[in-house]
Amino acid sequence: MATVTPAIESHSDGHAHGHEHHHEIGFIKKYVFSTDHKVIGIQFLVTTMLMLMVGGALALAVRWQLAFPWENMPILGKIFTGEGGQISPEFYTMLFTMHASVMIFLVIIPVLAGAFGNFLIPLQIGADDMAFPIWNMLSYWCMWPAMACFAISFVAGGATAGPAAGWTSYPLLSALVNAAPGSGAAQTWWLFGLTLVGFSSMMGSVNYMTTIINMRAPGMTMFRMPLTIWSMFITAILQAFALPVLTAAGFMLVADRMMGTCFFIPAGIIVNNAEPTVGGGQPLLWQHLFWFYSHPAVYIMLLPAMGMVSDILSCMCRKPIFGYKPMVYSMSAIAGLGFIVWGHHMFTSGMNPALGMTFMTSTMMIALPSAIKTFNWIGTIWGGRVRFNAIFLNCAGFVSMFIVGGLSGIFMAAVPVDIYFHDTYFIVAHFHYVLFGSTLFGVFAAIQFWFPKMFGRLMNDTVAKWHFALTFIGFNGTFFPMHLLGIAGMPRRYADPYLHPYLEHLLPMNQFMTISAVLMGVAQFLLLGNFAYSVFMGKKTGRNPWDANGLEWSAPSPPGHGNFDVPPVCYRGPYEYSSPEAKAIGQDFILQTEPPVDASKIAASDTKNVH
Amino acid sequence: MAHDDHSAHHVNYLAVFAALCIFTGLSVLFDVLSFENRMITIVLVLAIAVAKAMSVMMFFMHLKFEGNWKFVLLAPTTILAIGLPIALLPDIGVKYYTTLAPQDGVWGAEMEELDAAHHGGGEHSKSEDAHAAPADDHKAPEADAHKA
Amino acid sequence: MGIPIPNSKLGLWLFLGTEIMFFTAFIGSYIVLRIGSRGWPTDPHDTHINVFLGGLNTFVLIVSSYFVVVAHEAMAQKQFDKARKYLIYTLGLACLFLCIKGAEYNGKFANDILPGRIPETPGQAISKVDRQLEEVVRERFAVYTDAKLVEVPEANDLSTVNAQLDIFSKSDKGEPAQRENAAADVVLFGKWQNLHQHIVANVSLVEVPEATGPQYLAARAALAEGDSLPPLAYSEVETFLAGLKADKTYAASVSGIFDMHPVLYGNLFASIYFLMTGFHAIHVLVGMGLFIWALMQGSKMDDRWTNWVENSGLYWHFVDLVWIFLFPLLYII
Amino acid sequence: MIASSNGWWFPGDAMSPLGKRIDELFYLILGIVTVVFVGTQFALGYVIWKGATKKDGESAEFSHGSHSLELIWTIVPAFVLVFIALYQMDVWAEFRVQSYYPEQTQEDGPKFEVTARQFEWRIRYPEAGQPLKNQPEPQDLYAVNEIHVPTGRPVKFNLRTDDVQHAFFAPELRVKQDAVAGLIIPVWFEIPVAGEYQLLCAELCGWGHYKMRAIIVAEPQDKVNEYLARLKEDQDFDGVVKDAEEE
Ligand code: HEA
Ligand code: HEA
Ligand code: CUA
Ligand SMILES: [Cu+2]
Repeated sequence: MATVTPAIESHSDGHAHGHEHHHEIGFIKKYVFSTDHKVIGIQFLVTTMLMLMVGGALALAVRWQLAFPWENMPILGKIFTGEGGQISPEFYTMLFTMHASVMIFLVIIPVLAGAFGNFLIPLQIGADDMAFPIWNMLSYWCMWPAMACFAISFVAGGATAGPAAGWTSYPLLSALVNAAPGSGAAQTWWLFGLTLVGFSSMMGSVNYMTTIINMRAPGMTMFRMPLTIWSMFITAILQAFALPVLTAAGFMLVADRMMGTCFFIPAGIIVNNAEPTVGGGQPLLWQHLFWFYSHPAVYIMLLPAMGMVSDILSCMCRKPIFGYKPMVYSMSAIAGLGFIVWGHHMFTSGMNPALGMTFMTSTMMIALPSAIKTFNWIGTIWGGRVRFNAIFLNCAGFVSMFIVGGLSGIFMAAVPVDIYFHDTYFIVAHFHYVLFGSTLFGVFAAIQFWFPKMFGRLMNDTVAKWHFALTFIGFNGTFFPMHLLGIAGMPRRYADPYLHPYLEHLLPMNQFMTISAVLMGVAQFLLLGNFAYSVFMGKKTGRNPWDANGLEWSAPSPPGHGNFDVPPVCYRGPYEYSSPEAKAIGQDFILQTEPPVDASKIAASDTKNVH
Repeated sequence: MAHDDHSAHHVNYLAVFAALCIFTGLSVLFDVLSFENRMITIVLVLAIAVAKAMSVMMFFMHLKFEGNWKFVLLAPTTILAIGLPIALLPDIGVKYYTTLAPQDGVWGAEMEELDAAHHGGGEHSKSEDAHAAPADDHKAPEADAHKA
Repeated sequence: MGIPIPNSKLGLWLFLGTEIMFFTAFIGSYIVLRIGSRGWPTDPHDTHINVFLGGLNTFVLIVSSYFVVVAHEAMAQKQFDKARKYLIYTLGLACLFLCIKGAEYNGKFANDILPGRIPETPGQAISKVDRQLEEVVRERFAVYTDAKLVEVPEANDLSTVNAQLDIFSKSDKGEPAQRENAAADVVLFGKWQNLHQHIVANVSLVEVPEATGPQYLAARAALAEGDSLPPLAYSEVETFLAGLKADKTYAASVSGIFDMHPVLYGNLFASIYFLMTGFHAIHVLVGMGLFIWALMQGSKMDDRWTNWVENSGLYWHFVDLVWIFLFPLLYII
Repeated sequence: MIASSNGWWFPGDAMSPLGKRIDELFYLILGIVTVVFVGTQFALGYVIWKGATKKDGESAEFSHGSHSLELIWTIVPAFVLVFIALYQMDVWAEFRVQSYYPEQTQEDGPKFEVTARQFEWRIRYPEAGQPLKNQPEPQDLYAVNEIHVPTGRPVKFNLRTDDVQHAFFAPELRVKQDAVAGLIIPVWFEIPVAGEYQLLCAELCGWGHYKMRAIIVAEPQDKVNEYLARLKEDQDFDGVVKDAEEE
């Protein structure tokens, strides 16, 4: 615990009132503008789940166009276009741009860092709250203006022309206001939204780092922290050091668009018969700065899920995590290497070929720590006593899908192969496998695993199993064929690939994928329904429904203000499942807060348990 | 308490302050002197900037008296801060492909004439500046540079 | 568990880490863009950069940094009044810094050293003069139209302006002074039209001097097929502009037209200059906000504010640090 | 297998020698990856099955990991990855490093210039016998969305864009290169067999990105010359003759 409580921190009032005073905090303060990390975490969780729906609806619209090009889209089409529902090419561009922006900036990043980071960090390290609760609250409320900006960008460019430069928003398409319908106000609002999301993440990350460094419970040394905390810590570092670069680049792009500067605009470019540009900048600079953030960002979108899955797997297999320290080191290695591989997105971009070789080598190397983690997960399950519930299934799905997604990354890391694969559906397959296949399955597992801690109730396992099965089938049905599309040479971001004769025969496959995507979409309602139902009507549980070890399980479910009824002290690592110590007290788990068990007792139980 | 520790270290802030002022004076001086080789000025001026930065961080920001966390915190940022420009250099700085910026290409000849005419020829070395290899870019416009 | 510094200070240092990366992106882009540009405006005539003002500003920030340290020292020794005094000094210096900065910006605005507006080639310089002159002409003309002395030409077509004004200057409408001005303006408008036509036709001002409208077209038509006049040269326009400014009848109207010397990579320079100093200035403002907040506590600024002063001081030093690098990078190199 | 029989595989065999090498690399990686994939998925399935079928009373093994295993599964993949990384360097060099381009392209110089713009490809050939200049020359020949190249020899050309970023993507040739505003990027390929090949745009360039379609016509050199001659004729034709007849 922090030994100092600096004056300018504002959570002093939290302790002054005891639990009995809770009802005095008004509804608004308690549930809306709350500074309590748990409430903020749950706010983030609910918001991102809704945003998943929005992003998914956009994805389905994309899929509709690919399966039934230029045909009126039922339901969604009418909502989106307000007309018959035909998707115009510029509308299609906007659809995938917003789909990706919503999914990445409003779903994946906030659900990992915002929802679980917030909820779990103080609980798992035994703190009563975050270091800066007010900043924490602001980081959530920054999401709303961001969402508003994204929403405005939907409509700012006229009926069907939203931001049209993809989520990567490469200049000059994004830098020149007349480059495309939607490159005008819509793109600007999109950039504002991006910047606001950036502020939110930045506030969050500084907060997390401070909390993890300074507010751990007594005995919670760095190497006794659960891997979730490690992953959140490393993610926060990545955010803190990579994000400002994107923010700066975003400001430069906004300035290019609105103030006549020319960081990314070379001279003499004529777009849409406008006057030639004056300038002297270089468009490639944006790509470098963008990927300098966005490559680390893909690990920001993965590491926390890796951490949480490690925790959950270990618990569900009743076995210590295989290779705790290698897991920590490999996450650090991923983070470190993650800073020097960004160029693999630019192999064909006309960058200096010498850089291509460098980036290719470092990209290959980043597969190593991922390999270590993968094998360690398998090692963790190996010899464990698996509890075969939906939570475990989602974790196993995570590992399995991560392998697929990671391995397709190897093809693209090979520069010559990437010459062919760049900007084809092979890439799209790759990142949906890592983003949806891994991260979201990890998140599904995490939601169900920590649900009892959030609400004191359990989610329904049968429904969850159905959700998993349908999602898994739908997911693979949607995205596995994308590899084949990529190999067949279908470029991404095409509103109508079938215009090209050599892609015509891919239509049936695309239709199959779309049907699978709808299946997957429908399956998400099971998750939402299960979640909503269980919040109010789920089976009530006690503090530790999973017989897990972490500090959070020694707190009440749901934890009150200030989290712990007894200030926790940590005595051991987080993964001591089935240890001799645990067996000595007749369990297969032993809470981190459990004082050390007598050596004699252990010896006694050891002889009893001899095989 | 943390900050009580620092107060124990008595830094002569005035001396640091004086040093900073002298450094600033030096950089202006180097600029006014404008050495034959522009590189010398650049190196000197940047070295001074680093020295100034170091003294501000060490004494004003008390880093000299902080624990080892300062290295953990500052090492990655420093590496990244130096590494980013270095990594961008081969691509943005040194151009591997031909560029067709009108400034370098089409307009080049035009500019040369212009500069000769505008500055009565030779008075400025600017026209060379514009077209010489990048390495020569920083040749000083000696004669009346920075008259303000 | 943790490290022996308060959360707020740790948080602030981490935040400074992110700030370092933020400015790294700017400074790094500047460095690589500059190395990647063949040529860079270093001549103070072009850039309107003033090393001495920059140096002075560096000095101002260093002094303020010093005062912040002493203020924190005073806080630690519980001499709150002293601390308040030093904070006020710091605040004053911050204002001074912004004023000097403002003066510098003003110098750039006055010379139109603004991103996107700097001609980089003779051609651009020429058309810029044309555009500015057109603005002047429209402005002057508006004086007469607003006073209902002449009729507004259709669709703002300026080609009939001359004739209209000419008639007015010889009529007995308006004041005598206005009529006199009108006579001068007729000449000015003629000059602009002359220039404009040369630009449009890309022919030399020298060869067909002072030919406007129909005369000009006639001169052009008189050329045998295949003949062409030498193209408009930058130096001609330069002399033309100098001539305009020298003529006292309308010098006042055209004095605002900027020296059009083309500046190679001037736009990129201006972009970078304004972006970096601008974001630095925003940071200065934030820092000032922090101090003002503390000072607003008045006598309530006691022990509990020591951390605040220390942290805002750290932030202030960082702002100083950034300037320490911006100064040589922007002003000297 | 199912895939290739349904045409769900590469758009035909690679038509350029470099493309063939890219395909070979792809198959090599595919081989390695398939082994890894099958191995890891089976391992995963196996451990789950063993773990889920433990009998009552049987408890999980207690182990914090194994140092030697950890080493093995670091070093083995490391070797594999380093091998892949090194093995492909020269293909990359040949494709992009200008000094590694085939000698013939160095001698010939660029044959033509492709300029991408929203949403078409413009091709500029130099006058017969003249080298290609970076700036348009009065005698240059122009074509839109159709490139004629000689078969059987490496052809180099300059890639540019007039406006936003585009990418030159010829799937059958396995060539892809972005066209970046302000840069002139030399690209080369070689087509041994005469025929028509697809050219697409692979970098998002606006609403019409999907329809930037063009063809590359590979034919013997004399046919190309004929084509250029025809182009020249068309271009020099100033309409005067026709007008005169009409009047
Ligand atoms: C969570 C997100 C995530 C993750 C984890 C990854 C992980 C990896 N990615 Fe991916 N990537 C994206 C998200 C992600 N990526 C996104 C969103 C894009 C597209 C952006 C856009 O353009 O819109 C992209 C694009 C992308 C490209 C650019 C393609 C292009 O546009 O041309 C490349 C190229 O190298 C690449 C490579 C890799 C590699 C090598 C890994 C590695 O980290 C994977 C390592 C894992 C394994 C290899 C599997 C496990 C290991 C073993 C089982 C061991 C044995 C293996 C071997 C011996 C081979 N990715
Ligand atoms: C975390 C990130 C993430 C996630 C989860 C997804 C999820 C999905 N994505 Fe997406 N995708 C990206 C990130 C992500 N994507 C990115 C970064 C791009 C690149 C964009 C670019 O090129 O710039 C991309 C691009 C992309 C494309 C390529 C577009 C193109 O290049 O032309 C396609 C095409 O099929 C696609 C499909 C899908 C589908 C079917 C899902 C499905 O998994 C979605 C499943 C979920 C649901 C379906 C939700 C259920 C909700 C409903 C059913 C609600 C209906 C609701 C109402 C009517 C209110 N995505
Ligand atoms: Cu051109 Cu896409
Ligand atoms: Cu990447």
